[in-house]
Amino acid sequence: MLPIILLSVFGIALLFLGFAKSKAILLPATLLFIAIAFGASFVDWGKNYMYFNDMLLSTNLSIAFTAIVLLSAFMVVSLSSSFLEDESAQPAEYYAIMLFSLVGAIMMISFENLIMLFVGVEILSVAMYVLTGSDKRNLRSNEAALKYFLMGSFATGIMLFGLALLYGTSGSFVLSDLRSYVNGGVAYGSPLLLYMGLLLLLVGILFKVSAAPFHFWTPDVYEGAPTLFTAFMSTVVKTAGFAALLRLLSFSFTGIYSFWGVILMAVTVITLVVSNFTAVYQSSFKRMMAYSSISHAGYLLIALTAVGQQSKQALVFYSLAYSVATIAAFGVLLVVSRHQSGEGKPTDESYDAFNGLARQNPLLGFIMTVAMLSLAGIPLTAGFWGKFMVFTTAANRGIFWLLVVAVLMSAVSIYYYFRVIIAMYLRDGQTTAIRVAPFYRYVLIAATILTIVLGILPNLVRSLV
Amino acid sequence: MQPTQQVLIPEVIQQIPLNYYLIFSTALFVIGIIGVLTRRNAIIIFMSIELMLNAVNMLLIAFSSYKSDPTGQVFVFFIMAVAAAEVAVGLAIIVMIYRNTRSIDIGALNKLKW
Amino acid sequence: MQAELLCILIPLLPLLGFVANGLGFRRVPASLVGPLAVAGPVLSFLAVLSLFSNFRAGGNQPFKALLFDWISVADLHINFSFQIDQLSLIMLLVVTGVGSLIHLYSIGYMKHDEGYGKFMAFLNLFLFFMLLLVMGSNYVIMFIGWEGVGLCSYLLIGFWNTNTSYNNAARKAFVMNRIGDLGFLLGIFLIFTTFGSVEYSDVFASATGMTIGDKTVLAITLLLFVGAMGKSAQIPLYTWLPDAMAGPTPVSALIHAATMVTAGIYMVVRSNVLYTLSPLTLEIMGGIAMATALLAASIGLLQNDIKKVLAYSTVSQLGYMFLGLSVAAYTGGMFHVLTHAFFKALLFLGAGSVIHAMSDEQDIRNMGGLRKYLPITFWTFLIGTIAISGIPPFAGFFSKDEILAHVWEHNKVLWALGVLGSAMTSFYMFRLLFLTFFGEFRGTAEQKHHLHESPLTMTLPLMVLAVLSVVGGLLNVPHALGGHSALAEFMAPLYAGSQQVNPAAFGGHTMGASEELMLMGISAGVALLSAIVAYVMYVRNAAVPAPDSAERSLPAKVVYNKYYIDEFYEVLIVRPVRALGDGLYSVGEFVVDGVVGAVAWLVRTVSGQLRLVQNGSIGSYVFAMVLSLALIIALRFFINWTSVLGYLNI
Amino acid sequence: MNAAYVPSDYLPVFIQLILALGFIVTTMIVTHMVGPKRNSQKKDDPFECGIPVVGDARTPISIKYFLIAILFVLFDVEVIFMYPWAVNFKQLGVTGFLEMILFMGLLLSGFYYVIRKGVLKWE
Repeated sequence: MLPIILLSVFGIALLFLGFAKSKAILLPATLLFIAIAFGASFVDWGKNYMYFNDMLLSTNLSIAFTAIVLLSAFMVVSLSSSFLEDESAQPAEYYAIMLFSLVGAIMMISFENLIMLFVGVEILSVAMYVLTGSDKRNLRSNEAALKYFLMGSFATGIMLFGLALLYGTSGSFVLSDLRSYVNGGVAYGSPLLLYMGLLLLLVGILFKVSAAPFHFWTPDVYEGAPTLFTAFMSTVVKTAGFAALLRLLSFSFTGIYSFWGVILMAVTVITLVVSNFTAVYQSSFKRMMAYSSISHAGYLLIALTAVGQQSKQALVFYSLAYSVATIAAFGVLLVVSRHQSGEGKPTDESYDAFNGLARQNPLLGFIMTVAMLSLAGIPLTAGFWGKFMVFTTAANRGIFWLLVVAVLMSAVSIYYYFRVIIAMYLRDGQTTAIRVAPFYRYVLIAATILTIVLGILPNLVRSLV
Repeated sequence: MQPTQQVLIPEVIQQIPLNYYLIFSTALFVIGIIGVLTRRNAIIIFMSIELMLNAVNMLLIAFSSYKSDPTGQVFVFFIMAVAAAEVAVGLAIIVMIYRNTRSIDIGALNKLKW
Repeated sequence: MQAELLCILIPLLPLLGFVANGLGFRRVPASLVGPLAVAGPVLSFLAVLSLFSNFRAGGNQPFKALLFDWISVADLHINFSFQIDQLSLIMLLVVTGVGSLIHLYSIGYMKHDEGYGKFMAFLNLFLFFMLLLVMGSNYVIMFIGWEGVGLCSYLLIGFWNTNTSYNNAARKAFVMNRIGDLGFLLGIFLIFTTFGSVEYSDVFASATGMTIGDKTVLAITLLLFVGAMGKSAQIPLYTWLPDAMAGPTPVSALIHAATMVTAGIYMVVRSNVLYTLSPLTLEIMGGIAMATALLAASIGLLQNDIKKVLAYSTVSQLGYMFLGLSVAAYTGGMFHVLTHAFFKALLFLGAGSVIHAMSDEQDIRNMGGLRKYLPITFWTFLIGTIAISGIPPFAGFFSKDEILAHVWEHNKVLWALGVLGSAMTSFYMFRLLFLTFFGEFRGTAEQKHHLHESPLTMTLPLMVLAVLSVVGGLLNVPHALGGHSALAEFMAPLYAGSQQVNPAAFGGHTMGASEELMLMGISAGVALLSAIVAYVMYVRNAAVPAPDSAERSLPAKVVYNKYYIDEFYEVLIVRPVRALGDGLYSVGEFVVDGVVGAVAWLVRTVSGQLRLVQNGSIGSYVFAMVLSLALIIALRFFINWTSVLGYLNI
Repeated sequence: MNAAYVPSDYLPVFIQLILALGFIVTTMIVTHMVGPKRNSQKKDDPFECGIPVVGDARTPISIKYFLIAILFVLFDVEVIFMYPWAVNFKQLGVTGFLEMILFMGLLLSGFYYVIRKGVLKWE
């Protein structure tokens, strides 16, 4: 649990570092902080410890998710060099908020008590509301922030009501108590309250991970938010949300699988179908990525639907593969759109922005291509194994019809992922050579290499979990 | 349930049946939802959400009393603190929007769509 | 140990070539690109040869080279290992051997192209994936190779990416392949759940304990066959292959004739135990294969694009291969894969040489008389044509005959249809040959001036392949002709499992040598007759197919021609066949593509409608959320789901 | 013990409700009745030092007000954590005291940050 403490302290420290004359120190400091927290998260490796009066539980699984979240954050932060050029931005605050939100994410990942789940969700969400609206003069950013905020609080309310009902029926917020309550048959209280409570709680978290039909905020918010924070949201929040769902469902509520299994299946199917179909029509790359993020929530949900020992590893692997590829894609989008505004063109986040990109910028083209291939699940990229493992969980459970839907939808997804590749390689555009800062480039290259290496040697991650 | 805790909670509270609280809170919660659904003013929507949260608080305290278990009340503290943080951020966002558009009508905010 | 090292080297060498040329694109000097790219395939060919001789010396013992534990999650274990046995060795020989020749050819063919280095790199990458496909010891590695070759094929078809229609062809190929891949993927999952493993040895070992006609095996084999349909261009997923001719000619030769498209046949032969367990699948396969073979052949009769003719011929020959598999003549299918790789690669490369000489002209109506200008190309093309037509003693005769003989035992009607197809094959191939190389030159003066024989890097592969096309048939000379079916003997251990589950399907030859000789005589005679008809029509009468703009009525010189046989032929055969061909062509183009197009349209329309739900208003979003919540509650608490769950098998 | 409430038990609540409402209503009515009323057009106009009205009555309020209000909400609410702490002060002992010091320290660092940001500068 060291990372929680460290990140909180580092966050406060960053706030005060912001008063320093030179802003240049902020980025390396933040990266250093995250790296330290990353290292510190492995202190508890191999042990199952309870922390903070049994409020949090550290297991290898939680550490793996923590590591993914921290890695994603590290990569996103390292893509943030443009902050320092923009005068109206307040980098110290942004970085501090990101660190605080990571605390929330880690709480969601390793909660043992539902109070911690709630506090974690809120820390993460409130931080995201702020970051979404951080482009204060931009009406789209404003609108996105308000939408996210209102709908997010609404979802929080629903989740809280569920928590209250669970408490009312079981008399405890502790996961192991809930587990024995669920498994011991319904000793006292009412099963209706239990079911309603679980349902509402699920809806609250499903909202956060943007599963349909609770996904409506996602495209608008992702589109309106500054691209960097979109990358942050679509990776960190999603990973943490799924870790929380996994912990809840695979530990406490396995006893009533018959209740939530079918709900989750329905949600999965709706998520997959709606997101993949809608993504086809998008003309904005950023908005497509929002739908892509929803669709990946769908694939991740498959592993939850078929919950079992294998789901854990599948979820870890998939989250990692998805996060790395998504950040690489957003990283390229950031460079390209900044380059355009640098040239005095209006910022364009549609597919057209990538037209002819690969001619003058083979490296960026290659990075984007690998990211898209991974998201589409083409072999020898990490995304393929992610999908493969997730699908295997479903096959193991014998949920074949779900598998068929998922496989069909992944075929649809090829269409919109390949549009980017086609635009980059086959269309004509006036994109000139883009100068990319060395560190930025290294991060993108590292993400690409990670994607390919995991595609060739997927067992690397497994040996970690 | 430990007997020592039972002393902490006055028995008189338990004289109103728990179901009443349940129904009352649910009603309050649903009123909040309806408020969110029907209003167009961002502040009022936000107030409705606060109403939902308070319905939850109410429910938690009732359960807590009936189970003679203080955890529920502790949770209420957390909810209140977090709600305060939400209020702060929410108001800031609403003020920001008002400054930019001179309106807090959510109906006008649909530039992001499709 | 040494064998394992060889196993690693075989796919690794082309990959290294890809890395060198791919990363060094525009940096590697042009003179080095070729040697770099050819070195990989040639060296792996040598490695394969050494592996093969070891294998023969070691008494044909199949072995598995376990490289590492690839992925193991809970009860999912997949090894990265290579299966070396008779089947993979044959495929390896074909892939690396023919692959090396085509790489060599590409140096001459693509040298002046702007993207020369990129092209060679992609070609190397393709070879890498293809080697993975055939060497892998489990379905997952096969699938990875399967997807990988699809991707490379996509990249190479769209290689001249400035042309929009080429891009569309590339996308069409990819989409159709994906449809097939989905079936394959689902099949793999079903295999995994049924047998608990995806390793060939485990799967086939447990499959031998099953009964014939098992429902699960039926589903598995059908799903796998859907994959094969996509990759090996069978009805209804065949229309991508003719369009794929947009790619450079060496690509057509390597990917769309010799190697990738035969992956489906390889997969079926590999899974022969499963297919033998499911006779129904084999029946379906037989029907589809026959229909494909006839349809493609009849379309080929009227094509005027030199590469299109060859493409339809490939589809049709693939149909023959599946036809062989469907009657459990697995060796026959593989044998045809082998010989087809030789002569079809030869024909494509020859066509490439012609196109090269004609300054990128592909219409045979503008060719003619090239015999004098391109002697080597002509002679090798002639050999290829004879081989594919099934005229003894060239390679195609033996392999096609083996298939037809098995079909005869199985079903006489299918055999008759097969012979009909074979007649059409012979006709359109000779028509192609005569129109291209005989008669007067019909192109422009400029083209005529430019005509030249191709350089040695291009003609050398032609000559090697020509030799192989002549003698390739000797690998498996049937007993009836005094041979001893060497290939069949060699491959027999592969079918041990099949024989165990269904001895009846491997009853051995029941027909006598005289019956077999008669069949051979008939098919060879028919092929020869078609060739003669083609000769009469296109050389003696010098008929030239009408340009596209002319009306479809018969050209005057054909109507007034004095040969009774021609008129007879016109009225009784050409017209119906032409009508049939046109009709079938439209079926292919409009129905299949229409269905694909309709699905795409549907997706887009649904997408367009769905996105309108996202109307930007918070109120409606929240309303949708509350509504779905209410729906869930209503469905969950007011409907009894126990029965539904039971139905869904959960 | 668990005898249910009878309606008469709600009487005190009801009476308090009526009293509260009654007080508000009474004051509103009384103020209207007690004061003299002289209406004229001039008087009903918005009036500002004899200068004719310009612009909107709702002048933009300085953002400072909002900031301070928001900060008040934030810091004010933290008090709720001190009640249970104070009640259990003895049982929690030194550890509890240190923990509260840590908590207050965090709050104060936030306060210091606010001051450094110049939010409370009243210019």
